[in-house]
Amino acid sequence: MAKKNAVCIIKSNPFSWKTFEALRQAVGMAMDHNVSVVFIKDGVFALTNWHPEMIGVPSFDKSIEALAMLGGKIYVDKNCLDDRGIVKLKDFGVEIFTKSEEEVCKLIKSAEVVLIW
Amino acid sequence: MAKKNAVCIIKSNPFSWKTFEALRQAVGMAMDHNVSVVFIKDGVFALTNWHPEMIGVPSFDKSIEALAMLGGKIYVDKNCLDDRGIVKLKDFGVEIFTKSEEEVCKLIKSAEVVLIW
Amino acid sequence: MVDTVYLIKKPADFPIATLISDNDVLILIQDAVLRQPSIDNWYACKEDAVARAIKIPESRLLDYDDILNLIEKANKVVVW
Amino acid sequence: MVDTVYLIKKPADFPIATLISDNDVLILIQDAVLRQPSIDNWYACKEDAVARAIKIPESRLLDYDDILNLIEKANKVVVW
Amino acid sequence: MKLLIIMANNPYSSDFNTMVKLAESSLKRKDKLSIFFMGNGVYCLTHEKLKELSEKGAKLYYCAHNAEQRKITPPTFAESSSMYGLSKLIADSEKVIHLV
Amino acid sequence: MKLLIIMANNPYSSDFNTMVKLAESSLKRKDKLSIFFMGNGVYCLTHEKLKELSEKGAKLYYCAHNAEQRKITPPTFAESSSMYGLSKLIADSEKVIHLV
Repeated sequence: MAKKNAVCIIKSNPFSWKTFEALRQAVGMAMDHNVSVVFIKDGVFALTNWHPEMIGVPSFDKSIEALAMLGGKIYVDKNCLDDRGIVKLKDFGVEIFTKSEEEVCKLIKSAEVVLIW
Repeated sequence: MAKKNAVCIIKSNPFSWKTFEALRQAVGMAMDHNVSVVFIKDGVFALTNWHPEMIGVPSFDKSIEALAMLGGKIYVDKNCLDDRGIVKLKDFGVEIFTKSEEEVCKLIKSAEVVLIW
Repeated sequence: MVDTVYLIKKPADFPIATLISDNDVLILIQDAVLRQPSIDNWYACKEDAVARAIKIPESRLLDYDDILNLIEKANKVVVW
Repeated sequence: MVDTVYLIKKPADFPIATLISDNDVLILIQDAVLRQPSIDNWYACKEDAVARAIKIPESRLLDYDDILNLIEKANKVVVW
Repeated sequence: MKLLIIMANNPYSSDFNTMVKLAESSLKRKDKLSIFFMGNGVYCLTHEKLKELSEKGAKLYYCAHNAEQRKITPPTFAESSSMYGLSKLIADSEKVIHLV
Repeated sequence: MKLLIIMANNPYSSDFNTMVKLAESSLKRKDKLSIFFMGNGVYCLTHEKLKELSEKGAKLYYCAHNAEQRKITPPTFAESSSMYGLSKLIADSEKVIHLV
């Protein structure tokens, strides 16, 4: 069994079940692999202070915490935040690293497994 | 029970099950109502000579025929055909009327029920 | 008098421009609240905007009761 | 030597431009065959193009066996 | 008013939330509400929310063909119907909200 | 090669056709093929095509949580699994095709 560098790219907005499932998948993988989750494009809305329960979607706060606890890294594309006028991220109690587009590309290039959501 | 002017707008491309379901719906409605089906945007691909069975989608040729037999009208937005370089429509054995965008708008405005696919 | 209520579901996926007249109303629902239109006669579903933490002027926000009241009074409703 | 095979599913929904290098290959599948990219190293899924009656030069078309052969030889495959 | 909602999307879509919220609000204002499930919308039939809507007075219908195709066992509080049944519902409704 | 397909979309999506065609081609070239169904992908479990793929040698797995949530009764030829099971499959695969 090989421990792999896995990158999970979340590019869709979080206002349906997709991001919830993506993070559940990332947590599962973090038990065996080096997992990086990267929020890009409308995916960055996941890190704002929105209210999933209002629109019938479950909260993924616990997945974010579990991911960090298992050593997974969470990144967000700085440009994508700026483009959407997002200046303040929600405090999940875990570290969220901002990256440039170039750094995101490097991360994807060096990964062995890339899962896009 | 009221007989209504119903317009069904098909704006999505036909390469999934959507158009098939839309036309099944239109045929059902044509038994009671004045039904116009209008293909716009990527929906106009439905009228080309494509091959649904190759990608696991059922053919809707029978629905087109049934629709015409029940007195339903089939329209296509001329601009949308031109934009996609489509010069020849498939021969379904039924009349397909081309309309300008303005005429499509008139049709929608005068309808009592509008269903967009 | 409202002629047609258009419910818009996706960002910037508006009906053909010439279709919208002064008597029509656009209501942004679901992810459509992420981008605001440049025309004047639009509203947004309050719950969908608040849930997504999208700032939209209070005067533009409608709750579901408001939306249904508008739909009832209009000639028709079209989910674009 | 192919580094990454990118499978593209939606028209013009390409990966970040700086991500694609000369050793990568883009393969258009599903509705992505409706619009052709301006870069050079791309192919299209033959069945998806033929089914949609989209004309693409024969030299650009790959059947599923070709696609799997490319994927096997590449370092990784990414469905964008 | 006599309101018809046509639901052709699955229960994990944004349309599902829109349907539920519009339905609840519609029932509160004493509308005569019908909901018709077709296409992937028949996947909603096994969702617990539907029982609630039915108990509050919504009439629920589904395309039997689509349900059979998707091997769904519909609940007894929903009525088996067809595209022709949908046509009758459209005739009897004042407004139609089409979620697809 | 050892190929893993993760299927998270419903059987009426274009992803379903892509999955079936890639799987058939993969089995013909004697790959070791696993397919993991999660999210709306578990709706594929009742599709007749799956039995065929299983009989031709594909190993089928599904997220039990997602199947239960959607009230799907999975066929016996598919194996109950979890996100952790998926993680093991990823470890054992050379290539992963993610359809969502």
